[in-house]
Amino acid sequence: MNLEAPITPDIIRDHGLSAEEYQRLCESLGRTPNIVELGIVSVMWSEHCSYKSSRIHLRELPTSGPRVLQGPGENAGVVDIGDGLAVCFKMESHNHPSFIEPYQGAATGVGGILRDIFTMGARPFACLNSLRFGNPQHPKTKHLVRGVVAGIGGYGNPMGIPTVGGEVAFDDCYNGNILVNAFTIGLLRADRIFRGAAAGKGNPVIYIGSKTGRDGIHGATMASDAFDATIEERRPTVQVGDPFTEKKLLEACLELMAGDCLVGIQDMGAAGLTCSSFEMADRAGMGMVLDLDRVPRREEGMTPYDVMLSESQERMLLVVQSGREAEVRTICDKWDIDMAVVGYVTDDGRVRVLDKGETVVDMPVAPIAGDAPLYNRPASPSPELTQLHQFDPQALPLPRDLNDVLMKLMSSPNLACKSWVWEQYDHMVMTNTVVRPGADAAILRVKGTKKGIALTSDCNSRFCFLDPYLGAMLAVAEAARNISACGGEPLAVTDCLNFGNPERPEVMWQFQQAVAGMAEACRQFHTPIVSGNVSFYNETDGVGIYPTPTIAMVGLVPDLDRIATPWWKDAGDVILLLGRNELELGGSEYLKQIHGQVKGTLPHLNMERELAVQRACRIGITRGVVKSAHDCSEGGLAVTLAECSLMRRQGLLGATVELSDDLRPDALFFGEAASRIVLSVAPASVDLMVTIAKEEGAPVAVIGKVGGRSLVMNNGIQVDLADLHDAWTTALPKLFS
Amino acid sequence: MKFGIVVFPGSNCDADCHHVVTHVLGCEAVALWHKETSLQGCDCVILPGGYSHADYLRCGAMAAFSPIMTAVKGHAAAGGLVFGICNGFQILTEAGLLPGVLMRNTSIRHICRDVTLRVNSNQTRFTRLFRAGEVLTMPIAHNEGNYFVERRQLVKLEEQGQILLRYCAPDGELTEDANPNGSLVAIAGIVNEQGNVCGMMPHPERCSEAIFGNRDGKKMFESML
Amino acid sequence: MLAKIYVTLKKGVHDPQGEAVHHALLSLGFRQVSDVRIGKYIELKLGEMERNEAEKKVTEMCQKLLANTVIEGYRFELE
Amino acid sequence: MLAKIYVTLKKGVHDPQGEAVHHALLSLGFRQVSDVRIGKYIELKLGEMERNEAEKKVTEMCQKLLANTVIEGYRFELE
Ligand SMILES: Nc1ncnc2c1ncn2[C@@H]1O[C@H](COP(=O)(O)OP(=O)(O)O)[C@@H](O)[C@H]1O
Ligand SMILES: [Mg+2]
Repeated sequence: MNLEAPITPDIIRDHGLSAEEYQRLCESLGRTPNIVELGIVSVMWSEHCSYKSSRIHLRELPTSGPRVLQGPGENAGVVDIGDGLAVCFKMESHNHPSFIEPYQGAATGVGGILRDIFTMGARPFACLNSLRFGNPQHPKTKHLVRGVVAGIGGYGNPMGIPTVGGEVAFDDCYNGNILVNAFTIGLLRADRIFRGAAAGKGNPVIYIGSKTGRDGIHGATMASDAFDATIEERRPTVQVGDPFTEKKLLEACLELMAGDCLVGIQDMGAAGLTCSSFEMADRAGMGMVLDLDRVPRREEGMTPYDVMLSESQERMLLVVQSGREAEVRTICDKWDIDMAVVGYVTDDGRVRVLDKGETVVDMPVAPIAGDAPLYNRPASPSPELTQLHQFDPQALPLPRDLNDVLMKLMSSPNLACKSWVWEQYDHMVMTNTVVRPGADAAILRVKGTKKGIALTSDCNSRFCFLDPYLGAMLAVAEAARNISACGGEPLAVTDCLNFGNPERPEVMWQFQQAVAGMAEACRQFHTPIVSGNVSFYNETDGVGIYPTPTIAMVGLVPDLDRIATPWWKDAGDVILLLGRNELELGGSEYLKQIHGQVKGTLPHLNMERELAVQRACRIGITRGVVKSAHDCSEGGLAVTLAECSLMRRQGLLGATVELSDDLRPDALFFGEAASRIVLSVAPASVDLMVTIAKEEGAPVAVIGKVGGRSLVMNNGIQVDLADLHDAWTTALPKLFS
Repeated sequence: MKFGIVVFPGSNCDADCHHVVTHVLGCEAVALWHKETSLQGCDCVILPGGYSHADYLRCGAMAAFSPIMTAVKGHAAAGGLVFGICNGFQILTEAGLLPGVLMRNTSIRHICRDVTLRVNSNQTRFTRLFRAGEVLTMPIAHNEGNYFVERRQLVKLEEQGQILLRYCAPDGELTEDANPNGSLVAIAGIVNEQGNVCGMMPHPERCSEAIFGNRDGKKMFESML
Repeated sequence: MLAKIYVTLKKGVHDPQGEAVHHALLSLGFRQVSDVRIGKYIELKLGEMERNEAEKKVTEMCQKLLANTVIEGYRFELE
Repeated sequence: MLAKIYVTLKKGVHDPQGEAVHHALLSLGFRQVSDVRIGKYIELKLGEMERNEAEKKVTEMCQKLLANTVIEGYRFELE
């Protein structure tokens, strides 16, 4: 590796740095960088690590609250759940790698988010995954769907952490850019949070986990090859996940954390050793010396550039109290994982890296890690939007056969039953899964308490395309409604903001609007955003995805004896609707699937009503009145009622519903007005439920009765449940098996 | 009764079994690390589910050589109880304590869901609290649960009542649709000739508590007490 | 020395993975395929040793760990 | 016609499975083993056809389905 070689403009460009950024780097170094240093900065200042286009906007997010023990800034957020316990969670994207190699991309995405959680000292206890694929008919989709789903299971299952929920949706806009967002939540003692600070001058820096190979070194590596002709030809290799090592790493870390020798810990995720060393030093305001000769390696002939930038998985960087290295060694030996003391903490605020005795990196920490470039990129809406909002629902032709419409919707890939996906995930291991995938939110018990944790992830990206501000608000509202519908109290949020190219003003505008909408909604629900992730550049050939700000919400169930599930319980029960049916067809699944249009304005969101509906539902559940509750969203009321009839494990049970609203039947059945929850209660409890709703200020109506083997709605719909069930459950297997 | 739960690297249902044995059955349980050689005086050894050694090469192949397995074999030979669940079943076949092998599911996908099972034989230490022919519900979660054994062996298993559980439809019928993974004659669990070593793919520890609305698994554990 | 080991399912043992791949090939339009069997191909690097010695060692490894001789057969080449 | 296909991980691609098997062989006492890589060995039976034609078809099958060409390479023999 030739460190003397001059850094040409081509090399700078290949490392993704602008001329100004390079200038800035030279100034903070007081000289020109060598190639290793340039490589380091190229990842530290990448969009992915530095959040340079998003940071300004993310500052608007509400991130604190009485229960927040750790907000954004660490590997994951931590929220107090009482009883001396806390939950730690985050969501992260692995979109681009999953498109290149779906199995390994998705698998390593899960591996990465798991490490973020156990780095904090938490034992992961559940995962969610939010997936977006292109049109099922697109030639690549089948391969991608199969690979991603198998990869998520292929990592989470061996880890023994249940994958209990998530989303899968399909749209042409994802043909060239799929989304794979993985969420993990862990449980820890509220007074035992570990953080990623390299504190204490002289403390040893220890590397544990897998050996380092040339995995995932970013494309810029190619450029550096020119400097050393002796190195065999390299290709940017795909990262391969190893859940076996990760499982051992998890157990070893938690065992280590049970003791008191650990000062700081961080996983080596994106940009591996580089990111972890700089960030850990930065958090403590310290420096670090690393000796690369000590780094366990899988391959021969690796340069310092390779070692610093490798994204080999299943590795951790620790700082422990001086003199206690042996404790770490004992535990790593027990679990058969590599361990090496690779450096020590300094107080000079610099990261210095040695290779074969030679200093190959000598850089100040703060300017590289903390004060990365920050951009306030131009933002303006696409002019096309105004046109898209021009939409007159009354001009829409009314389909002749609404049964047919319901069948079509129920078997459409976005609304079809997703069991084909979640059956590939072990969703029961750890024996906490009280409500399994398929319901509005999954519920996990917290052993040793009466409490449960409710989890959901939501985002309607078509909505966000038509109106990113309101779309993001509706995503938060839906997530909260899902939590409330199962009896949980919305607690806190993590997000994954998937957008196109931020250098396009219309994308930046979408981003800014979505963040603002999300912030506003989270303030209203008192659900602080404690962690999250931004994924930009989801664009191919100039075509970006719909803005997709995925919201994952965590709820607290105070008493597991008081929860609700979506399916009907007994024939003869009475069906109620909390909320109000309205003429809302803009952006709906019905409009897209049946009329082939993506148009209109979004369902309006009356926050006061939304909050009242959710409160009423929760109270109904905690008082033991509600026998089933189901949020009404994509596909509207008809789809919601159909799901209540079909999800029941003990066999199908139908419903007869009579609605008196003065609306076009398609809007009544399939419109997606917000703030609605369908309940069923025993006949004797109807009055009590109505009273609760009125007290809370939630609109309520008795709309029907549970029973029979078909779903009947007014004079418009009458379908046999067996047919409906068949259409709903076989749709995905038909497409992807 | 004292249970020993073996922990291989990659085991992941060890804590679940521990929870059921201690909190649900109220029995004593110790964890047995795979590198150890003593069973610490336990009466029943559980080989829990999971992915010992990540199921690399073949499920259970590497675990079968763990030091603790020598002790487990000795325990089995002396008539002690050995109970392998899911990966534990796979390990028992690899270790030669049970006949046959568990191959990839015919769908080539991981399957996690409830299945219904028919109690084929209730004349064993593991099923004595059930009625013969009783239909149970239990979750499965595996990639490789497709039981295969040579013809000769199968006849023996059948004749000697070693087949404990078979996948069936909710009404107890043995239909092709009810077989989730392609197992030979829908075998979900077997015992050895002596009747003290049991392996099964479904997870009784996941259906042993009221909160899951199903306690069929608990009865299985209680049979052993 | 390099050992190239082939582990294959014995005749008569049914091969779910092979069947699934066969099915997939047919549906991709490869009608000519009449059977698919999937096995393992393992490469071992061994230190310097006598050929005889290597043969003995590799046989032992296959018997003990690399193949499940109830259902699998194996063969190998040394280079 | 019989096609024997060898699918192996490309050089430099991490092979956790090989590593784990290596570790297991070492702990079984096979100290001579210095590296293990694990791939697939696939046998395809093809109907009667020209060698040329078969080569083309098998290449296509490998590219499309049998190998994951992002991380795996393949070679085959026809018999
Ligand atoms: N959209 C967001 N909302 C809230 N916090 C965010 C968001 N994006 C990133 N963050 C926070 O910024 C920090 C850096 O995130 P990230 O770079 O994804 O972590 P990692 O280094 O583990 O990849 C984290 O604390 C994360 O929680
Ligand atoms: Mg992190």
